[in-house]
Amino acid sequence: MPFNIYDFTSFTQWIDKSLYDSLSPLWAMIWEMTIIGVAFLLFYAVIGLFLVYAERKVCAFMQCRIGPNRVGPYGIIQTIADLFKLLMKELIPIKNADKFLFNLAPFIVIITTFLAIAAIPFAKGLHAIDFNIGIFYILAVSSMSVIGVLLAGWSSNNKYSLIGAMRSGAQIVSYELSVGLSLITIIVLAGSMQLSTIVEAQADGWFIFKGHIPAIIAFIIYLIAATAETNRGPFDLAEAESELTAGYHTEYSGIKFAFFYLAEFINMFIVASIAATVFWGGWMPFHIGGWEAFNNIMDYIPPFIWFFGKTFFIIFIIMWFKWTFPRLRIDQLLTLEWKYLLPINLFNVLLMAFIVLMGWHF
Amino acid sequence: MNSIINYFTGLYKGVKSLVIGMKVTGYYFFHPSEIVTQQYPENRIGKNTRTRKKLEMFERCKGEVIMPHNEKNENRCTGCGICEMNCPNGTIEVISKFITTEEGKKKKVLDKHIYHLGMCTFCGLCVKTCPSKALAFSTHFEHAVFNRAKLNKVLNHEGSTLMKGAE
Amino acid sequence: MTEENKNSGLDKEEEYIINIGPQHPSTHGVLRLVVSLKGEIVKSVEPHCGYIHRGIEKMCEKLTYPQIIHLTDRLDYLSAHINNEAVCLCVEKALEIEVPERVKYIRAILSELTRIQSHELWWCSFGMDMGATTCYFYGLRDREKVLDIFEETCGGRMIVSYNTPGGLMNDIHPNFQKRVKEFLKHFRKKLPEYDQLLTGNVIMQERTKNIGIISREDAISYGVTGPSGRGSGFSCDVRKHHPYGIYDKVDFVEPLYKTGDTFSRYKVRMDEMWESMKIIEQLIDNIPEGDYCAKMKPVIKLPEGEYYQRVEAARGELGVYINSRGDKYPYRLKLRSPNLSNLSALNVLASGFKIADLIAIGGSLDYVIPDIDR
Amino acid sequence: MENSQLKERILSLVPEAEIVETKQYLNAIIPKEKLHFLAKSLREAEDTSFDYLFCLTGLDLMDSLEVIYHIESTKYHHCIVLKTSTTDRENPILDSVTDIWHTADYHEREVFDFFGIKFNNHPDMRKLFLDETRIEGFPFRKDYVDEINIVER
Repeated sequence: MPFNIYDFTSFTQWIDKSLYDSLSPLWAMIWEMTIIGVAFLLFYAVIGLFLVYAERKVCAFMQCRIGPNRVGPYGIIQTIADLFKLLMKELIPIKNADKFLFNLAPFIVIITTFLAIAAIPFAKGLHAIDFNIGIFYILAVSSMSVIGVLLAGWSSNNKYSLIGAMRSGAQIVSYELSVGLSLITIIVLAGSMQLSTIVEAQADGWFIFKGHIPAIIAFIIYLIAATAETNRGPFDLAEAESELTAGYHTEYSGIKFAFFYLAEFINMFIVASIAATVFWGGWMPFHIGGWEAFNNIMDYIPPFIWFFGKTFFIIFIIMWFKWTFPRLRIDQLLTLEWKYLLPINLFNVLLMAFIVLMGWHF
Repeated sequence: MNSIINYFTGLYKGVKSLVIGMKVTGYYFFHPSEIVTQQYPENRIGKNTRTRKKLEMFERCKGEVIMPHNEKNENRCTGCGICEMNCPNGTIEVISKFITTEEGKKKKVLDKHIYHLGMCTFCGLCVKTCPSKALAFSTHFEHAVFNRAKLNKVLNHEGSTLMKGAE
Repeated sequence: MTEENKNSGLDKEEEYIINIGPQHPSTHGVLRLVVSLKGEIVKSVEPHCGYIHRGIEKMCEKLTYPQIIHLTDRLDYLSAHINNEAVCLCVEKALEIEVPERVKYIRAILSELTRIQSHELWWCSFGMDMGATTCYFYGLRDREKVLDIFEETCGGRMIVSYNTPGGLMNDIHPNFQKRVKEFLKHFRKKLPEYDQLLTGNVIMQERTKNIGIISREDAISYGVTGPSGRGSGFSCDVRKHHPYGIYDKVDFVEPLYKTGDTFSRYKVRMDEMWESMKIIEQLIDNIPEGDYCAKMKPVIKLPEGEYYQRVEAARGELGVYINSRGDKYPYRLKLRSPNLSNLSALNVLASGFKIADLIAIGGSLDYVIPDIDR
Repeated sequence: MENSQLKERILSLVPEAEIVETKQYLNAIIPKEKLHFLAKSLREAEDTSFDYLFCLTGLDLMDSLEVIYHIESTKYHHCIVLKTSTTDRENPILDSVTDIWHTADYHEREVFDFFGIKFNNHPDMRKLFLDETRIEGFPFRKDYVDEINIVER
């Protein structure tokens, strides 16, 4: 079966085994963690740079512009140049700010993204950790980033920042519900919270096709709520450039600002990859139950291409939202959640449970 | 019941309006031919740009005030000072001198026509009111310099004389 | 808390005061709004102006009438041509000279083009205030075409200085009519796109409907004119009620909305763009032959007396008051700027709504700060 | 209402008013004590209903300081011009019309800013444009001297 060409399980297990054979368990664990940490840091840098570039190009093309085009061919080195600019910028100390919290906030935001990305399977066997409560874990840690945002707003000693942070708090508390419930809909279908199991369960068809109507509704709700969770337009109330100048990160400069900026893009990547994993089969190729020949051809396409293809498609949709819609007002934001998304979502969970009970799913 | 209908029609209309909006941006995303960006300064030579369009200024573009000279280094300025009088900002200074002509008459001619580009508001009154049509606008528009003194220009060329018949 | 805030009664304990401006992305210039908040809700707004006060009225007292024209460009720089026209009309009225028909036609066409480009820029920045950044680029893309027409004929893009007492600086460019027609054809296609992108959008509608309401009586009392006044049902179009130039001969509708909220102000401007296109279409093919400037004396001296001219600028009624002592300089020149009066209603409009609404209301009033400060 | 009728109306309300007819508007020069009364009467009377103050101008006539009110009725579209003046240059005080037309608020502040005319009963008589700490005097008065910023040519 060609499937095994791209099976990383043996590869990762070999590293694991060789480390444990040659070193004491403690040192082996430390080495493993270091390798994974370095790998993720490199991945962060690459994905961050790529997403910033992609966002700028996507928005430019939507706005009849060219976008970055000066540094390197088609401006591909532009984001690297920007990175160096941010690294070299002065870290402006703020008068009367709570220094400790002010400096802590960007790290909290970036560390929560680190925690969340650990559970995501990039290909078969290629994930840092495979919990049996994977989705639950991701939901728990990704909502912690709001603490960083709140701290940033509170400690900056700036009124705009404080308003931005409070908005962000209200927003994430509400939209966390929708994200959770829309994922629960799929958990009902999959019967497991372990991400690897969820992906394996989609081998004969992705959940968005298997669960048909309720899965599609859940996907749309997840997309909206995830956009809100990452504080991106049209839900960028916490930043709200035209109202609060830059919201919670008004006072940040240099690398600390870069952390917030990077965290926004990594968060977007994480939510998109969760959507890809849960609804679109993650690294699982496009399979149709019973069509063996077709499935075999699809298997030749490497799983990480499937994974990143799906993720970037969802990221493109989120960007498309941002560059089309006006920003919501805070009360509209809450109305949307409590009046539309939550009731529909609750009904949707019931519907899914009913469909699963009756066996109407594929 | 009515409110339930309103709830769902509102939902439907809202989603529809959002999709219509996304169609517009989506159209432009997939039609790069609609891009209107002109790449300056590459477009000055018409190379290395997307559209290959050469930057051409309109002939009436008010770039800066110049004094046209012909190939014999002659201009049409008589040094009358009407442009100086008409300038609202004191942009123009006309310095004239008296020379003795061949017939032995004393005559007022232009010595220096000083133009402070940094103060000019491009109202066009000097060009319009000049009785001998000595001034004109050029389409040159790149005035950025590092020193403000460089914006003070002398419009008449070195050693230029009055064109015959310009009076 | 500063001394200043204490005087203005903004020092109550439960209030949270933020300064929006002088440098802020959505004040469209250097305007400072002292906003007192309770949570997200705006309790009161107090505009502080004067950050770019240049004393244009005082400067005019030392300038001759043709020289004044170029300063009026710098009032409301988005309706520069209309401001020029206002002063020219006032001078022509004082001198009792009749400008050639051709001049009237060209002035009207250019005024309407100015109105279109001004409203286009308003639409961009309104979208930007609402958070829809893409609007900005679509609006600017189409505005660029109008600016090209201006540049070809007048020589300037924004700061046109094309009018002069008695007529125009020079005749229209031979390409003028062709280009205007091209633009109209292009813009008739693009304007519905604006509606699809922003007007119909449910978020935008929810954010603007029933927000920032000013009644007709209040609008009149506060002197809110132009599209902002017409959004409240205040029929204040000077072109209709006190026609000048060629406007008594063209057929157009003054869009009026009753509600007086942000959305109706928005709609008035969108409708005005259509109406302006209608006016241009009526005039563009019928520009009569003739001189582009009436015969004027080299030095213009106005007879002693007071003269007042009202025109409809893109943002409302622009008035020019000239008090002449028979000199070549005006004794006093007052410019009644539409934006100052519109701004004075901001507190009434925004109190009780949210910060986001304040920004949207500010966007719908469409103030241009140099016109407020002068 | 025709100009002649308006003239009669003004004279019946304020007999000491001086009416000057120009080509454009009917000008009524009113003593400063009567201005507020006249403005209020013209605003409130049904057949005049001057509800729209479209311009408020300050003017320095060297011997006196004048304020000019251009008012219009949005119902009948007739306009008149009211003028009032004070000879006191040290501490000029006039009556505010803010309670009649709200727009007068900012315009009167502007006049105070540039001419130093104070208005009685104005809700918020502060300078609108100029910075009190930096600019002394009233720049639009004809006798204002500023040797640094005003260059005489």
